[in-house]
Amino acid sequence: MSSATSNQLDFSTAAINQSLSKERKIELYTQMVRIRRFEQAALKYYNAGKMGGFLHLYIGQESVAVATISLGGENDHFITAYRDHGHALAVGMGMNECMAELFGKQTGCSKGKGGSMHYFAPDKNYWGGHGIVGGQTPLGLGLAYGVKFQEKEGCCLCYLGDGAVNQGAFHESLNLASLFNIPVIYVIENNGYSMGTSQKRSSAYTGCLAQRAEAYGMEWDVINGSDVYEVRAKTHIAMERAKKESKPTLLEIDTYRYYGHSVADANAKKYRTPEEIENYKQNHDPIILFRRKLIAEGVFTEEDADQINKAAADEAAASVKFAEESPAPTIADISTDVYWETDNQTEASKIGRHFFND
Amino acid sequence: MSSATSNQLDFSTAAINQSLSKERKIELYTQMVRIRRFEQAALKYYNAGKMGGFLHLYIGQESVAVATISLGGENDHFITAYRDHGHALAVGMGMNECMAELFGKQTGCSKGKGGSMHYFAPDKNYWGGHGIVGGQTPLGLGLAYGVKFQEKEGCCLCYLGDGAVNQGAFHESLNLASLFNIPVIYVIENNGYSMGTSQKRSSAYTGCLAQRAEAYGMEWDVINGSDVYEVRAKTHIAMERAKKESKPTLLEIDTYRYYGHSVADANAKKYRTPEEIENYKQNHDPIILFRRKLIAEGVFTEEDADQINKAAADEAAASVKFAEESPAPTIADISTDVYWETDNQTEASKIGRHFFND
Amino acid sequence: MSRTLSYREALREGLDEELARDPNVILMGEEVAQYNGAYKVTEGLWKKWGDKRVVDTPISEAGFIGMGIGASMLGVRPVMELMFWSFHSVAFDQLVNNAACVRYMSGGLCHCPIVVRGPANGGTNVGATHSHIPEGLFASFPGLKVCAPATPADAKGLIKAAIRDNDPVYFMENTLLYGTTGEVPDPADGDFVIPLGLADLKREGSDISLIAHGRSVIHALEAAETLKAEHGIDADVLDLRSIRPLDQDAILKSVMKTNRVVLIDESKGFGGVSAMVSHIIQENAFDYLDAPIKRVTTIDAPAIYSKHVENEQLPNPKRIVEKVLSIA
Amino acid sequence: MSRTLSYREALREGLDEELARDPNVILMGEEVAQYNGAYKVTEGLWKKWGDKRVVDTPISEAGFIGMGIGASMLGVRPVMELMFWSFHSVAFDQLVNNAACVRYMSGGLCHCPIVVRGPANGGTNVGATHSHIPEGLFASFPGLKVCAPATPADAKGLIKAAIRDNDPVYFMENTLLYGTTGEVPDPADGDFVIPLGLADLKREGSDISLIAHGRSVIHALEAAETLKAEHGIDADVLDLRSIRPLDQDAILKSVMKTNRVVLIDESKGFGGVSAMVSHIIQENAFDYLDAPIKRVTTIDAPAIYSKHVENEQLPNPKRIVEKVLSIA
Ligand SMILES: Cc1ncc(C[n+]2csc(CCOP(=O)(O)OP(=O)(O)O)c2C)c(N)n1
Ligand SMILES: Cc1ncc(C[n+]2csc(CCOP(=O)(O)OP(=O)(O)O)c2C)c(N)n1
Ligand SMILES: [Mg+2]
Ligand SMILES: [Mg+2]
Repeated sequence: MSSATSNQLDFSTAAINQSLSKERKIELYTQMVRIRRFEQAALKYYNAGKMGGFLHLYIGQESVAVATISLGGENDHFITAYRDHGHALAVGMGMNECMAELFGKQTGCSKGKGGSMHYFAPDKNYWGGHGIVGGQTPLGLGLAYGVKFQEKEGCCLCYLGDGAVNQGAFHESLNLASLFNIPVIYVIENNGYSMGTSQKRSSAYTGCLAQRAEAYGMEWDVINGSDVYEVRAKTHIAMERAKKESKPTLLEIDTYRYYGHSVADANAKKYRTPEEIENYKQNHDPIILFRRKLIAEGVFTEEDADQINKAAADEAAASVKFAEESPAPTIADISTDVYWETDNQTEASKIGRHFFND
Repeated sequence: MSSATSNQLDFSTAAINQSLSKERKIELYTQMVRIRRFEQAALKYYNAGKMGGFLHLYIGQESVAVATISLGGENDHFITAYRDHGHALAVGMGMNECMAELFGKQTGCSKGKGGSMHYFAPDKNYWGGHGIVGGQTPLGLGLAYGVKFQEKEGCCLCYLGDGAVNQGAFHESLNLASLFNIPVIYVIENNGYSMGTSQKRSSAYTGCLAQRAEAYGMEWDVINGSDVYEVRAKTHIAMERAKKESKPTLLEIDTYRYYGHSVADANAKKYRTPEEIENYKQNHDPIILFRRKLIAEGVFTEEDADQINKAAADEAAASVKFAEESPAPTIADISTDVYWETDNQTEASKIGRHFFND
Repeated sequence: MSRTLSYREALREGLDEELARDPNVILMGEEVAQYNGAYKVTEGLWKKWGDKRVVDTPISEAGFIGMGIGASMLGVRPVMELMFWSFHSVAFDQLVNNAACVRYMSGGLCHCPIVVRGPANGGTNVGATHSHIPEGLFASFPGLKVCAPATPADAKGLIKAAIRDNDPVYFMENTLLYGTTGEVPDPADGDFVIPLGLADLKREGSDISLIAHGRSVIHALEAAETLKAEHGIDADVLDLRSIRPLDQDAILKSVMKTNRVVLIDESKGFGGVSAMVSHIIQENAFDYLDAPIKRVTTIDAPAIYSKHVENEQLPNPKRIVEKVLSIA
Repeated sequence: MSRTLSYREALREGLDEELARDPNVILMGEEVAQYNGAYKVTEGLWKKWGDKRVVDTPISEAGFIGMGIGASMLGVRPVMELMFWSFHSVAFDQLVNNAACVRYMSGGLCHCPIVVRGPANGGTNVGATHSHIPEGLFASFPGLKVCAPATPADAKGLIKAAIRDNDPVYFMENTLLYGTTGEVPDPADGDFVIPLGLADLKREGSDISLIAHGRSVIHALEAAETLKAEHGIDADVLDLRSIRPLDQDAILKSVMKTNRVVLIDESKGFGGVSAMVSHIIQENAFDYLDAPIKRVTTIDAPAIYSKHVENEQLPNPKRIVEKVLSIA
């Protein structure tokens, strides 16, 4: 049976990282920074009352989405839970449509219908954004099933939290994935907490959460999420397994969220010590660490990095402006996007009453 | 982490079996025989059109219910799925009320309301009889939770099939059991098939199904179900763990059903070879094997055993007569046993409309 | 030309034709392939179409239904069998959130062309957990479509429409109808598809409207004959066939003609399709009603096992006749 | 004597009193203990009552709700929080089969005195999957009881009745009401319990009946004031409070007085509590109705996220007034 890959000290030497051009490396850095700046802007305007509902920030976890998604090709698909802004930007969605979605505007990626938890971009192989904990895990399986059915060499990366592993649907998905040899990779983004509950208080396990894969005869691995190179190197192995052998993998990426569960989480500093949070920010921040590495590698200078930061902040500010100026959905908009057939005014849509409004 | 107990050759020497009196041994044999005769009678009358719905026969698996339940004390509880006649008789339910239930009569253990899949006897710590695959597994957890909450030294044995292990609720239960140290013992009665699907076609696993327990840091074991002594010896270890350490266990007992999934299963001989079925009947039948052992031990003679068989057959025939002669529920009976409050005509039951009949 | 087929055969023919028409159509569920289906609806299809098109699953309804939904977003067109529709309870989240809402929450970017089918009925002595009647339940979720055919021809015509529909369609069959027979058009005479949303007036009368779906239609037809023969009451029998979309025009047309209505619904008394149809009628044909709208529903308790009374718990021709006589 | 409490505080006081009254009562759910509850309903109770009585669970709704049901059969009295009632979708089997049917299927031998509680509402910009309105859904299952209080006093009185009830009671709160305040009797004046099944006439009028439950009651009261002030229409506002058992007498009494009805219900248009109440009224007060029964429901689509229009999708005073004017 599988076990964690040996702990290589420097993952930058892995072939998949060696093959990265300077430009690609800068791009990875830029994407992480863009996610952070985007969310900092979102937080500011959330607190200013510009958007409603939940806002689950990804800040601290940026390396996971960016590094894993950087490995994706034409037939690789992505799906995650409600903490979905990072993945969205990493697959190439624009800040404008993402910010406008938070503001509940017509120009939002989901036309203001989905909100923070429900970003989608099927044209970029990004299938959401899902609010029910664990509910996306069978969907991820299905996307990978579809890739295989269509006889394409591809896979699906399906992300979930450390709390989501205790949902029944996830277990059913693991069994199906292994039994049917589905090219799905489940990525547990282990930030140590499900809301205010630590991993130890929510899960029983041997060794680590990913090791649960053994129950299904499935390969697994554990990854240090603060190292972009490590995430890429180890995820690449899983993706190759999916594509070449059509076999699933369960990955666990250790990471951390700096803010509360959502912005509404008033307890964020009660169930975690300030020292714990500070330690992560100082010593494990994926952006700081990658920046340091790229400077050491001579990929860019401090000034280049600062410039990237500034550009990202400007882009975020512009997206806020775009969102603010965009029109809100109308009452009539409430009733579209319910049925494909009625949206497309097909023959079928004209027969029988589809909507039951008083 | 735990692993299968070493394969002792003769489990009769285990202390828990050594302590069995002659009378208790004969009782165990008698109970297995009574289950078989009861079900043979039920099958006959099912085929004669005397009862409706499903009839899931336990024939071939008798040792599992009888040997495990024989270990039960005052604070030990039992709950199973729809293949529930064996457990019912083993906990001490009478053939009459069980047969009458199949016949859909008022005198049935569930007044003809539950049917074959829903036998209950809370006074004997038997909590059903449940039709939704895997649905009983959180209930079993709850019974054990209750025992612990009430600070009694006891446990719950919760039975399920090899197909049921792939239901999400079971996985959630395993995690909760281990996390909360609940004295529950899950007993997978592995008869090799879920309807027409073999274990290999329904489950991915390493080693065996019980080994999935490792995912939750839970103890597990595998048991040869055709040996009453082995079932008792190994289940006893798990029950002691539950009672003394308040720790759950996942047991897998290898067994076999001779008939189809239910009597309506027309394919029973298609997905399994006749040789496979015959081999079990000849070489693994728990009743034949135990009978042989008891004769070798000098506990009883061939004639005694035959006498037990005959008495069980007579008892079954009498239960059929009882069932046939019992009254059917009335239309008014349909509406009782819905609410405790209305059944007990409490004050609460007199306020507001409870039933919505036209 | 038409042939006499059983409801089961008609369904199977519909599935087979759709498997032939579109290589993206797949059948999936517990025991649908090698076992030929728990109720033999899919008999022979695995042999004919092979492992890729007809797929057996473990007992993991949430997992495999969700898998079908995910695959459908990529263009696969899964037709998933629930061995009993009652088992929706373990897959409910996938059925009402992922399938029903993914289009909406993505602002129309994703869609989900799946069919979930299987028997949804009481009357087979299998007790409460196996006898749920979920048509009304699922029809209450915008984003979903629901139909419930009563005859072999409707079963075939509607399953084909359901598979071609680009929205999730929950297709409710009936164990007690699988063996019933009826005329079904010959495939040689052309593709036979019945659109969703079209009710069928299965009997014409002028005195009262009996409105039903699924097996209750059969009961209503039988009751109508008794009413005619024994009481001189001539009933319209309207088969809704499809619950959502709902043929409101046909409902109102019948009621405006007869001015009296009995709704027959296997649901329990609180809610169900019939409560909704009742509300629609009184709202839209208030002045046409000469008597309160009455219903015949399942006696309001979990489904009893005993076959001695289960038929009494369910709507049946006798109860329909009595109800009609109470207002006619 | 009474004090002004928030709905949240009133609930908490009710829970606290029941924890004190009966040592078998336990609270259980995600974040209910150490975190003090996602919506702070259980704040302070873990500290006061400790690990045995107030229990945090993992995100395993099917598992822990089923666990509560099992424990209840043995005499424990679990009060389980669903962080959102919307998460019923992943525990549906436990909720509608095990809790609702175990008494029946055992011929009355088992019973299940559990309460499942949590917020069940739209209006908080959390989108389709988190905004389900399941009162009607669960009330349709015989064996279950459902209530949905609108005021702090009702919340306290009903939660205490629910906990003492020996049947499963599904208790639907409302995020948007938690912070609202109202008079609640002082515990010093005696045990304050409101029986299930009793509606409350929250405003008396003679021209039209506005019948609602949950937050819609608040909207109806506001609409009633507008109707009076601007249109001289005097409305009865009946708060159902409890959906099952249902206070049919109070409903009919109001309708027979006013002869006109608007039902307000956060459900989507197909079904819901209001479709059932509509059917009951027309069946039992047919001759008293001067106009069709109208409803104000949530616009029939999954819940939209955008706060710019979400309030328009839901029933609100403006929509109620318009509907009343259409028939008054
Ligand atoms: C079925 C379900 N139960 C509960 C919730 C409420 N909830 C949303 S996120 C969350 C915590 C999830 O934690 P984790 O899986 O670790 O992901 P993270 O938030 O850390 O990214 C909870 C309890 C939900 N959305 N769905
Ligand atoms: C949720 C659910 N899905 C499907 C079924 C139909 N069903 C009943 S028993 C069964 C097979 C179960 O096999 P297993 O767990 O091995 O138990 P066994 O019958 O062998 O005792 C199936 C598919 C059901 N009752 N519940
Ligand atoms: Mg987490
Ligand atoms: Mg089995």
